[in-house]
Amino acid sequence: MTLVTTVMGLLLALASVGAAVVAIRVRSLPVAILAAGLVSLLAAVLFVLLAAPDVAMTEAAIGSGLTTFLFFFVLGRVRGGGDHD
Amino acid sequence: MTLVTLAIATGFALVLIGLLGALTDRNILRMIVAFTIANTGVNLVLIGVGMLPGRTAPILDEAVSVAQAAARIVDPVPQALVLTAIVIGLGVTALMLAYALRLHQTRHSLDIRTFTELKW
Amino acid sequence: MPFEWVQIPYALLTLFIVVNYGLVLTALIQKIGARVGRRHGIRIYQNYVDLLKNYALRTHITHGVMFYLGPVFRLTGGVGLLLFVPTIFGSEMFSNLSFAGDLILALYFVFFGSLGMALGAGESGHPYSAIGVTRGLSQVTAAELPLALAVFAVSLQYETLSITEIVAAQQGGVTNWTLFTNPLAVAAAMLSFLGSMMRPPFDVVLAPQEIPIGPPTEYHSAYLALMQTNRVIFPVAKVVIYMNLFFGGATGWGEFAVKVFCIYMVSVLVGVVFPRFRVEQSIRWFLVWAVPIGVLSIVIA
Amino acid sequence: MVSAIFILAIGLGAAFLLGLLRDTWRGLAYALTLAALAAMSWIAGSWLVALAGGLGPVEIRTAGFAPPFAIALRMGLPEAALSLLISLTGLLSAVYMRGTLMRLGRRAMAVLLIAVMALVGIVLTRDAFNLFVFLELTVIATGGLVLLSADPRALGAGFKYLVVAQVISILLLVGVIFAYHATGSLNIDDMAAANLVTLKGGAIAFFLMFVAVVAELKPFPANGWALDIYESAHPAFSAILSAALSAAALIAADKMLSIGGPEWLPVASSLGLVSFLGANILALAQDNDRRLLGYSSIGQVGLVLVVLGQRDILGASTPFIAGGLLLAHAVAKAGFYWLSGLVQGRSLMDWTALRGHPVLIFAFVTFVALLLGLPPFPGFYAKWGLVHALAADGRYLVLGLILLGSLIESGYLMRWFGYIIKRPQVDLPPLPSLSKRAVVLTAVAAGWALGWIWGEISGYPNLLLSIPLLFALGFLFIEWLPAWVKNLVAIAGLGAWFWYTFPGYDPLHLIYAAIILVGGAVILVASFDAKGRRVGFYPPAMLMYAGLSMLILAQDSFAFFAAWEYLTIGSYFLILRGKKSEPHALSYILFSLGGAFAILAGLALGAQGVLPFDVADLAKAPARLAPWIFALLAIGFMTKTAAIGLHIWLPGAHAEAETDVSPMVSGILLKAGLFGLTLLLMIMGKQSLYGIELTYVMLWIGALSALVGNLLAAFQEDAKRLLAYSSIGQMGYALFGLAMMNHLGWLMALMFVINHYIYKSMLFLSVGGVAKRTGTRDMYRMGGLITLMPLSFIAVLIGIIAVSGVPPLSGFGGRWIFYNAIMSSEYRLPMVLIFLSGPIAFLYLFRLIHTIFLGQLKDEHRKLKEAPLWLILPQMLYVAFLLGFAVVPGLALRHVDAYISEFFPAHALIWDDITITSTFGYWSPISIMVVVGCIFAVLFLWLLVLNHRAQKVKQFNIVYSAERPFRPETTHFAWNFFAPYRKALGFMTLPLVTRFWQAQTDLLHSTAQVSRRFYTGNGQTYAVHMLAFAVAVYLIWMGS
Amino acid sequence: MIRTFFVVLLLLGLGAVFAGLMVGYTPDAELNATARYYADNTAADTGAANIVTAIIVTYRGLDTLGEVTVLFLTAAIVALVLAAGREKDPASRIAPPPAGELLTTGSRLLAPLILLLGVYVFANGHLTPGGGFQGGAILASAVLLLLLTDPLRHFGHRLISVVESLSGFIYVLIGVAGVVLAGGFLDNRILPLGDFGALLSAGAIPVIYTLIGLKVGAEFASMLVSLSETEEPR
Repeated sequence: MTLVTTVMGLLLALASVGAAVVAIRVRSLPVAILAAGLVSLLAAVLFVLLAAPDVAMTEAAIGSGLTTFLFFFVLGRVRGGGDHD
Repeated sequence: MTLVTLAIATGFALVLIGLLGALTDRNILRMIVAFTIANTGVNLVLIGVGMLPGRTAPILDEAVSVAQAAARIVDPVPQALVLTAIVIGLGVTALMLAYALRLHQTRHSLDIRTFTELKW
Repeated sequence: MPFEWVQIPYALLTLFIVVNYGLVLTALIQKIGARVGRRHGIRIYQNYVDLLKNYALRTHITHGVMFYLGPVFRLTGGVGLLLFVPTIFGSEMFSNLSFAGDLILALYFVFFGSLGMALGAGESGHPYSAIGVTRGLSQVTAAELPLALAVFAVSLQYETLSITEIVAAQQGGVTNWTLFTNPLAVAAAMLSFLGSMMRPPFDVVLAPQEIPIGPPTEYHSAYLALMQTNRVIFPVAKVVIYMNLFFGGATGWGEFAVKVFCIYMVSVLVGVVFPRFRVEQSIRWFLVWAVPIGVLSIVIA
Repeated sequence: MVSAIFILAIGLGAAFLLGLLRDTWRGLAYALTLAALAAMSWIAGSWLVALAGGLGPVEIRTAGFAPPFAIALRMGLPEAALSLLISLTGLLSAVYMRGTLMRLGRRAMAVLLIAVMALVGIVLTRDAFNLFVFLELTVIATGGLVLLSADPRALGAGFKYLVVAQVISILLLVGVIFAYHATGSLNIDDMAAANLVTLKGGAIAFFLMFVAVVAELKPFPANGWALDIYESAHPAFSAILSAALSAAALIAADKMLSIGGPEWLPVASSLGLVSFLGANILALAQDNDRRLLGYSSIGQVGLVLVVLGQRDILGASTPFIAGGLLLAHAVAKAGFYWLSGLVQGRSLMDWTALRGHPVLIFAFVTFVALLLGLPPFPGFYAKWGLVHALAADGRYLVLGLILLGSLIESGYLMRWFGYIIKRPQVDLPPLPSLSKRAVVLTAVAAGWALGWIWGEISGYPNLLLSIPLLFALGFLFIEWLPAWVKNLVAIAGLGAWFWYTFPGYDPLHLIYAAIILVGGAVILVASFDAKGRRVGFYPPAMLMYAGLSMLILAQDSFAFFAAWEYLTIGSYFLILRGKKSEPHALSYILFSLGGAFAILAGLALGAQGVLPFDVADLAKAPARLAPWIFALLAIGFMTKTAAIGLHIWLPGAHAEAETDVSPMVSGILLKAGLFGLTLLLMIMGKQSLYGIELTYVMLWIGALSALVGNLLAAFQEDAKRLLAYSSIGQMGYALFGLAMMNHLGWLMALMFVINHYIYKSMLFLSVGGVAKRTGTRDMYRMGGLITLMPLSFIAVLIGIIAVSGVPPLSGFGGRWIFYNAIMSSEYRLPMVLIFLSGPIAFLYLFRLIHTIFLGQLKDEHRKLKEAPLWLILPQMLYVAFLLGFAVVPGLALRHVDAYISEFFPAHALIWDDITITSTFGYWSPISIMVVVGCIFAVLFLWLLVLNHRAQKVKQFNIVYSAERPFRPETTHFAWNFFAPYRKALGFMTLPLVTRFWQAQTDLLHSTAQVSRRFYTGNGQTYAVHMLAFAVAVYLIWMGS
Repeated sequence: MIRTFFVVLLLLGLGAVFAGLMVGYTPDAELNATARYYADNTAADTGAANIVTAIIVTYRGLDTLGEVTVLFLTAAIVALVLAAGREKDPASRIAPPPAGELLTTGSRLLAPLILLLGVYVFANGHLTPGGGFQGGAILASAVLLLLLTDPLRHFGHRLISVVESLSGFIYVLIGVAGVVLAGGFLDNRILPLGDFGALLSAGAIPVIYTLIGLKVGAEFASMLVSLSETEEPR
């Protein structure tokens, strides 16, 4: 375990937690969705660091990719009732 | 702090943040978003638990021969589990989204408080 | 105590004596009551006259089967009660038909006549009959309680339910009477006695203003005669029970006459002194005064 | 045998195959679905048969590797049973949902198939993560199947469920991975073998897994989402949810518990108990049928969880008990939900639609009985075993709470049944669908089959195979016959059974047997009066008689208690038949079941786990427990005799019952309680608790019952209520006699048994006949009926003379023995009450005869006829018998007297030819009769001579000149007949006891009303509940 | 806000639980028995180089079958949910403005490439990172692309559903074949294990992963299509 990976991990962790906080705090729903996708993406990178390439691929493809698309699909169809009041 | 504990701690933090969002935000879509964050956190925890510091991915190739495998690779089982969990998480998310869509179609609202006609 | 045929004429003899005694006694008591009230009162033979007159009267009226049978029940109750209790202690002749049952029989048979009468009166359709019956029954339930307790106490005391044996246990001097050996029981019983004699202050049951113009006015002629007969037998029969249980019984007709008269007079004297109670008042009175004494008597016994 | 993996493979394969079909080929798709479900059921069934035949559990490896390296499944007996349950429920629901499935097409069918497959997977798997996968599949499938509902609200419910499921799955996954980390295996058996909870970090990991799986059981109070689904989903899906999903979740919980070890068993028990009680209390407040059933489901599942948590003491019998409860619940609840699909309205009242459909009513009754664990259904065996185990191990709190919960459960179910039978019928007939009805009937058949199976494996004689019960059930099949034919069969049956069992009775039992069987037959004579088919009368009536006749034959406690339950249920249905009897029948059944539970607990305490347990062995109960056993049993029996404090059910129940039912439940049924008390006292004798002699307490209770019963009787305006209260008093006397614990007291009690049967049956029949003719039971609306109904009058006259104890009739004998008994008794004070109550009996008796038959005839009654012949006939039999018994009481009593001498040698009576002599007094019934008769005859003849030409005159040809009071009723002489008495003693008749019980039920109901507010309907809130539940369990667990 | 406060409190509780887990957690120095078995025997048992894949497809094949079923289920339910809310008459829908020519052409060119990539990913799942799920997701993204450019294009519902069902059904059949021909349900040794590291090796794993990939792709696609076909809000 090199220092680099640890520092990278730390940064990634902080970033993902930050993104998560943004996702649940931000007023705009699209931004929230994107932030959640970002959390997923950062997690995928972490997975690589954690020696789990399979998982990383899946998380990237499914967690941050498809899921985000799904959200936007739905978001597009619920415009109006979607956001915070 | 090692990478492992870091991963687990981050995972737990994401779970808690996700749950906080899911349990306090009234907007259905945002609840779902929050749940995906929590799910990601869980996945992170799982992988973190399966991680053995300083080891490599559980793939046998030139770098890792069968004979060395036991000493070189991380625990593959959590990874397999997480793969499954991710897909299942997507399934549930998709389902919830479909529900959200339909709920919105019926009431033109995404406020969870709208859907309390069944109670008591 | 096996049955012999000769007991039937003996019993009839008792009956005859008691009827005559009762006729005189009731007249005498009415007379005393009148005198106390500074009235002249009836003649001492008046009851004989009334009775005979009523037996002689003829009627064609009945209000129905129970109406017809009511007086029969009533008198059966009186006669039966008298005959189920030995009148004179130590006399085979006047132990009557007491072989049929003991004290309990007598106590329960008291109700037989009342029941029949109430039924008869009820069938007359007279609204006041119901009033009288309800009052009477209500009061008697409370009045009976101290008596029952006293009787229980006495039976416990003598460990028998046989009247003859109870009397036997009281022989050999006045101090052996239950009156002295178990004064509480006697006190309770005597309080109860006041209530069951339908005399003031417990005579609202027969409230003169209402009841006499009610059912008894429907009963006339022979019906009334039967009831009058009962009215002289029944109180005496009851007093006989008291006498046997509490006052040493009677060994001869003389003692019998005196004791019955004295006991009867108790209720008369009390009635002269006290104002009349309403029914619920008398019920409470019995419960508050008589019952505790009775309870005490059995607890002590 | 086909590998069990094929259950899963077929389900999945068929689901995938459905996708290949064109969307328009729906019939084919449906056929494929059914075929797949049938095949799955068949495989599960064949395994069940094989395993039941002695085959050991089989491990099924996937991928060809041993666990923990590959996922392993296991097929054992419980797994096979539950797999069969699940796939059959799925199959039947598929049949049931034909219309919906055909409308929605192959996708819906695929979802259904996968749901069933996943549930079976949960049952079979031995792998923790695999369990998670199947659970998630179930969640998602549930999310889909909820949508089969036509109810738009289902959408919201489904979403709430998904939200909660997310929380659950997070907890489960975290738990699984840490458990894996601690043990190095995902295999449940490995985790158990490694003692997960003792490993570092293992305990919390286990906690998370456990709480997640328990959450799938929808534990109270973290279950709001589940109820919304139950309420809004398609009923056939709710059936799956309630039956199959609950079963699967329970077995998952069981697997978890096998990991958790003994430390977690109390946690499971507590959670189960909270669920069981909480859900049942909340169910009380429900008006929506499906929601109520949902609560009931949760309660039942909680109960099974309790059983699983008690496995440390249940040991090898755990599957039998848990399985009995679970299967009974599953079949019943599925049946209920299927049935609810036939009912068009959603309010409980809308179920009145079932009225007029005897088959559906029968189905409902079957399901209720299954749920409540009434014999002969599996729940009965299960509760029996459970209670015994708990009692033997001293877990009284658990025992008490379980019984309390069961009682509450029976409260709302029985109330519901009452609504169905009695409330105004709604105009929404049940759906005519034949296939749906067939599905419901399949559930009914399954319920009875389960009863039979549990009977076979219980180790007891199969309850379902006893002749009296079969005889009673046989009436279900001849319901189409006219009533008189059935009546003949019934009478013949009672007679035949008496003849058949006659040689086996000792004198004491013979008295009861004669009253029950011969007496029952006599009362049935009055039933010839009924016209038409009288559907629904004979099965319960004969069930009651079956119970009664089995009760007196019972040797071991099991048979005794089963018989007790039979007679309780039978009589409940009988009572419910009365016109306005609904609330009274309900309070009857609640008190009766409460009493029955007390009896059950008492027997269980006595048995101390040794089964079968001969009732007579109660005598050997350990001294420490004996008084408690005694008290419990006594309370149970006194509930039946309506001793004061436990009496409030009686007046209504007896008064509102049908004319010929009142004598049955009064004259005969009450004797069951006395029989129990007789046995109890005979076996256990005197017991002291904290220095207080319990028989002494009973003495007071008996005396108070006699007093208050009589007093209340005096104040009734309703003739049948009057008689009913009188019964309370009479039973008080009998109780008093028994509690005196001496020879004569017992003799008196038995004399009361006989007398009360005769005169109360007779009076109820007379009064019933009068009420039938006049159309009212209010005495102030009657009067002067003597001329119109002379025979009824005679019966009542003889009856009241007998009741009051006035010589010469048989009632006096009772009083005489009573006096002699108290002379030899050690206690005096309670006698005071008895003395007071004696004369009060006169009050009500006189009122009865006076206000009905004497006094003024009402205008509207001028043309009444005598009561129907069939009602009069038994009355005349009773008159004859009463007179006979008055003259020769020795015929019955001598033998009993001799028999009692075995137990109480002192103070036996001496039976000379005509005189009966006791230590204290004597009594000659024949002499009394002759003397009184002679005097009466002489006087009567004399009066006849004097007054032989008397003519009947018009009633109002009287001296009294005022107008007779006619209206309003309150001026009628019979209104408030004993007004002064009420003024004096009315304080004693304040309905304190009623108020007490009312306060209890109010408390329960308001608790329910308040706590249901907890379920706000907000899915998010439910998720918070879920989380709070988990945290609470954690904190409690940490604390302990 | 009381509710938020309460939730935070609860989450603190849950956090305590998690903290307890972390306190009790020490990373293993050695693989545990299960993992060790996989490390030592995967190659011999299954012939797969990617141990995760071996576990997913063979050792824990039942999980994966379930997982695939989850997607199948989700797709079916999404279709069901959304079908219920759909207008009966498709003609009444308002046609959205057409996408730009460039985008349309570009996506039509790109789609086959993406599909190819997807196939590569799942066909090599037993050798390299990646597999059926990732590949399936990539396949679905091709569909997504097409949807983006031409939302109302009549998608091959039938094709998607046939692919979805057929692959699933064959998957189950292979599983059953494992019972019949080899050691148990989903045993990959129904086919020869082949040369370690070759594309066509590891028994049935590539076949299964391919099926999974097709199925997952079809299911994602089906979900996306279902979602895209719902109505725009008025």
